[in-house]
Amino acid sequence: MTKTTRTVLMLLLAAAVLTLPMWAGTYWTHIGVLCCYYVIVVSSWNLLVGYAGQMSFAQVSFSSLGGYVSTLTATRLGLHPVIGMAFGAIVGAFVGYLLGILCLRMRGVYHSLTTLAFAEAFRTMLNLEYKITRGSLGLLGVQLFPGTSKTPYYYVGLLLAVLALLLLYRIIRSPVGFTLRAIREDQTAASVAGVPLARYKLFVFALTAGMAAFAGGFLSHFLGVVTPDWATQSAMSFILAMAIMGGLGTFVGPIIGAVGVEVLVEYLRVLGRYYMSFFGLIVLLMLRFAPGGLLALFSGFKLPTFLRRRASQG
Amino acid sequence: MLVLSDVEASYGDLRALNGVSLRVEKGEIFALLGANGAGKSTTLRCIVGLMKVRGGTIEFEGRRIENQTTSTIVKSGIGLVFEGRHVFPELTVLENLLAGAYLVKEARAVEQRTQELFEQFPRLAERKSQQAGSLSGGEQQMLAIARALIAKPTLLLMDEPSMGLAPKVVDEVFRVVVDLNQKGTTVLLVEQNARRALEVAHHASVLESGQVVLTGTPAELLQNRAVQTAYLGM
Amino acid sequence: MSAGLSMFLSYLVSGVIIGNIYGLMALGLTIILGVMKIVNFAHGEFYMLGGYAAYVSSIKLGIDPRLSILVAMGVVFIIGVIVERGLLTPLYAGKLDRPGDYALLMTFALSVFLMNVVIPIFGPYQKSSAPLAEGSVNLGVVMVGKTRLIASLVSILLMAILLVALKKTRLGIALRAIAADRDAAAVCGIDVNRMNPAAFGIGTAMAAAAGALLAPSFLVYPACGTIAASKANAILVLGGMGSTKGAIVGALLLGVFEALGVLFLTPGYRDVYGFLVIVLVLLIKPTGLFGSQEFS
Amino acid sequence: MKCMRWISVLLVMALLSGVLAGCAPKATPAPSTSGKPTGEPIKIGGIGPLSPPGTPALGEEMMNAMKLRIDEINAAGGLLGRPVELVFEDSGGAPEKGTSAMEALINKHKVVAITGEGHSSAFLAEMEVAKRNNIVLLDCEAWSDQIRLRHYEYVFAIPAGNTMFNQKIADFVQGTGFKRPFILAEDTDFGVEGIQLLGGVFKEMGIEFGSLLVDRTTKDFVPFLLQAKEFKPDILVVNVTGIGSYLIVQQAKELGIAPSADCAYFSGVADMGYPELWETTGSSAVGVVWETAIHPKAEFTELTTPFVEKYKATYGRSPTYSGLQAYDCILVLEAAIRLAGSTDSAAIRDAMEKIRIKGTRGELYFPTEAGVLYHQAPVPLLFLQYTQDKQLPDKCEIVWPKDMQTKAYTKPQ
Repeated sequence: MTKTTRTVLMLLLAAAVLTLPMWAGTYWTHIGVLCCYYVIVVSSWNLLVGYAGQMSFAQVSFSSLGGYVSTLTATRLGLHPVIGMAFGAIVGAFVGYLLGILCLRMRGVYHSLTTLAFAEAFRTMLNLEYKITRGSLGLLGVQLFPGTSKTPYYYVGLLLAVLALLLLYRIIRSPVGFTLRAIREDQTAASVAGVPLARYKLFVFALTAGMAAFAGGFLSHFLGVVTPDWATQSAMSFILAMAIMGGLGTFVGPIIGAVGVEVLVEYLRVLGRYYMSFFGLIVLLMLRFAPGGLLALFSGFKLPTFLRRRASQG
Repeated sequence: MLVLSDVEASYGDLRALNGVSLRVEKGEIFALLGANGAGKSTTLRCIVGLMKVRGGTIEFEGRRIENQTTSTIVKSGIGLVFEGRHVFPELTVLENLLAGAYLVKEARAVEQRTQELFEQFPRLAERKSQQAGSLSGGEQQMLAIARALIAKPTLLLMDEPSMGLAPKVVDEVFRVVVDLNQKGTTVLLVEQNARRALEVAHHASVLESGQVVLTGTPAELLQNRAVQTAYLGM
Repeated sequence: MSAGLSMFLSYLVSGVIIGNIYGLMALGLTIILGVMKIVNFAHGEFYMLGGYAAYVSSIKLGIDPRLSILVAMGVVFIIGVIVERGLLTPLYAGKLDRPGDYALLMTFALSVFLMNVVIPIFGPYQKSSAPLAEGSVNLGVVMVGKTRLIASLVSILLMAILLVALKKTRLGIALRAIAADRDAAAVCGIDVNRMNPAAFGIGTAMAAAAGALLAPSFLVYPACGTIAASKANAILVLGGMGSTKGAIVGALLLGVFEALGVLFLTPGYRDVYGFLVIVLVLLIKPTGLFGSQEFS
Repeated sequence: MKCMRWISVLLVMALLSGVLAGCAPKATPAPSTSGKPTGEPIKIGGIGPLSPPGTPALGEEMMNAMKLRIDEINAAGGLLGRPVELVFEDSGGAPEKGTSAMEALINKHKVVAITGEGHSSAFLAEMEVAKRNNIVLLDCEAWSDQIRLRHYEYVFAIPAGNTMFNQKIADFVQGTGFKRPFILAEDTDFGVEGIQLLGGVFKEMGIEFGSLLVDRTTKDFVPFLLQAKEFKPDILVVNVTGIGSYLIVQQAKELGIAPSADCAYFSGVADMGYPELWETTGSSAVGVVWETAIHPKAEFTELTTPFVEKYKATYGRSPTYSGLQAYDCILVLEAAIRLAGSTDSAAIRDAMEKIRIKGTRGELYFPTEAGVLYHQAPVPLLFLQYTQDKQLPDKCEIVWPKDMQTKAYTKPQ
């Protein structure tokens, strides 16, 4: 394929994405907004796990934290939702930083169990601190825009997703990104090589938590509601599935995964009670037979993915 | 008895063996010498199947054994004493031996062999219900050897048996090796302590960057100028 | 006896009676961790499968409820072996860069799958297996249902049997040898890769036993394994990864912590105290109380 | 070259979605039993929990009951001469999933009105979508007063509101002569509002009470129950739904708290009427008092028994009052559409305020006075008591209200 066809196709894709609300109808625009949210959350989780190798099951805790903080700022303090989202991101980043400190000394399984424990404790707290969170009822929030149109949400979501991706891309391509990968490959070697491990890890924890919280804030003002169900492990399984399907540890993988899985789920919904098990099965099969993600499966890309099959010594 | 021809192996993208060829005859002590990282341990790991052989062949008593499972290879009569001993620290001395006797299925035979080994290594008998991790370095080495012997291997691979041991204990270890050999066990000995190894060996090879650069009798090797400077400090 | 103390004792006793069943589950996790060096995030779902197996066996097939526990263990053992063969073999084929993370993701996905696949099979309604006994016993500080008490005793018995088997049998010694040193075990002639399904099967059978024992008391439904799994994880960390002794001591400690938490904080957070304990223990001693990577 | 692969990835994904879309059944169609009605079908949206974290049992019963009525309508010639189709979407009982389901119903399936839901948290989010889109949403089994108090023009409710429900509990407690009630409530709006409302009424009545909020996902309720025991109550009021409702019955009995001679046990949830009760609690539930809107000893209208019989025959189990309500929901929408003579949202809405029809539980109409009864259909509530092991719900005695009583409350031994 020539470079021109490629450019044309990319332009077509970009045009399709940009004009989606005009031809896809309200329902798919709604899905489009959800896709933007997932792209941000999954891509930031990918930086933490896929690039820096810090396995975490707490990403949805941060996105729901962002949603709650943002909604509370808007409803209790009467501030504009945008301020709420910014504030949510700051709180999210701070809590992410704290979790990072907690995890700093832990390795491997202990590390992941701690993030899991954090996520479960956080979810229970959301359920039980009824006076603040209204328990499993969830908080009703403030809409970002008046009216029923989803178009403004779509463009704001798209803008946020693009900005988030640009930021992530710059980080990955920068020396910081290379250092993070070095930490992932060999923590001890990286630390011997004089990398200030702690600072890098805390940075990536805080950054990814902040991004997830920001996205969560946006979602809460889009749906007008935030509930503890966002913070459950089955919500986390979606993030996981998206990253795995796309290809953990690649830049484009999680983007394709987020959009792909969100759209797939809309079709799977008609399977009713079979849908979640079918979904789980797909993820299992992916992991088993194509741990490098769809990208690797269909294209044979030799990408430096997270769970790639080893080229040599196999 | 054991023939390696052009064996190749690698760690990831890093080549560790570039075509190692060896020939160990029945009943002898064969010493494999070389500097750190020359590929001695890798060679042993390839022989027992703990590492994938990417090229070449390994024959044991006329049968090809490369890339078979470790348990099959062990079953065919090869034993290995690891570098750094690798006893099971949280198992007792007796349990270590029982683990070593895993392939011996009849309980009576296991008991009999355990008794024999306890006679051969009385120190172990004294400590038989102590955790192996609490033994001294020398005792652990004896346990590691005993654990390898309980399955009655015809070929025993020993990786740096003298490492980290006091000179007196090293003497004892070599005495055991010679004794074993005289009772009929073939021994492939990997040693950094080239002088000691050549004292007991019948044949020896020198390994450098994953290749055999020199093979001969100890006498021939001792004559070699390069061996003298590199391994004997002369 | 002051009111506070008697409250504490009643929380403690009822907590420990259930706690040691979770301890049995943690012991299963420990064996899997020791031999395969992975944490099984789907452990709670094997607990759930055990509960359903006991339900089918005792209610649908009318098998004796006590025998049904064995049936559940057997069925789940087989499922565990199939899962290990089918899904976890890439772990030690040496083809993956990050086997530990692969195992986490795989078992996590497995848990989502299992939790949802039972909905179309058994329906969304909760089930209960046949009770082990009728009535309650007064233990002085608290009344306890006989079913729970028997379940607790059976779980202690199972733990004892397992520990003795690990200590005395050929298979047990082999498993412990692998846990201590995989390569050295291989050179002893133990077929280490063949032992993985055995370890996974035994480990999941322990979870199934816990599920079957608690099924009459806590009912069986698709998500019933999540709390059990989180308690088993807490016990695992408390006791130190991979220490069989630790699993038992951890279960008792968790009971104490929960009772203290319920008494001095609030009962609502009871299921979270385990997590707090994980964090606290790891902050003080990042390898757990009996921390080491071996298990024996 | 790289691009080629990209395209192939996209193609395969597109293909995959296409295949899935193609083989997907047309979102739970209600098969028409008669070919009479013709033309474009009128789509009525159903919504409810078919998957966790919601209570799938509840959603399923609603969907089944709704289907029964839809089939009846089609068999009888349809609505406005057109066939009716039920499109049921899973809300998972969760607000955000519920809003997505609402969006799908309104924008993808273009339904004319929506009914269903059993979780107030989800309903509260869903009603916002209904409001934005000006589409009629009829509450089937969500009890929160918040739903009524928002006074949304397009939202109607058929189940008892929390205020109504709690007033009746308080009446029962006082009327039967209990002095020290203890409330155990789940951490949802149903439970929390309940504690506030019931507590308020108890205070007015001068009754001393205790209360505790419980985590509904827990399995071991012993710590909560031990705390309740400290209060020495003479009746335990348990407003916990789902699995917890069974576990508490069983564990309260094991601990010797209730139901006992010293302490009565009242449960405010539909789960007590499911056949799973005896299967899962053994004989612990003997003596439990529970609340329902349906009972053969108190036949409300001539529609009740035929529906119950038909439901039993079709699905092999007895419906609880959620089933009756779901059936009534379709009856109401049907009547409103008939009266409106069109499927225009505003016309249906206006008709909803005018109709007065007979449902399975009495006369149904929607008052417009502000307050907790805004757009709230009147609902009868019965309190029943299990007096024997493995007793069928139908054989229970009605212990409250007084005018319908078949037997007074009996203390269990």
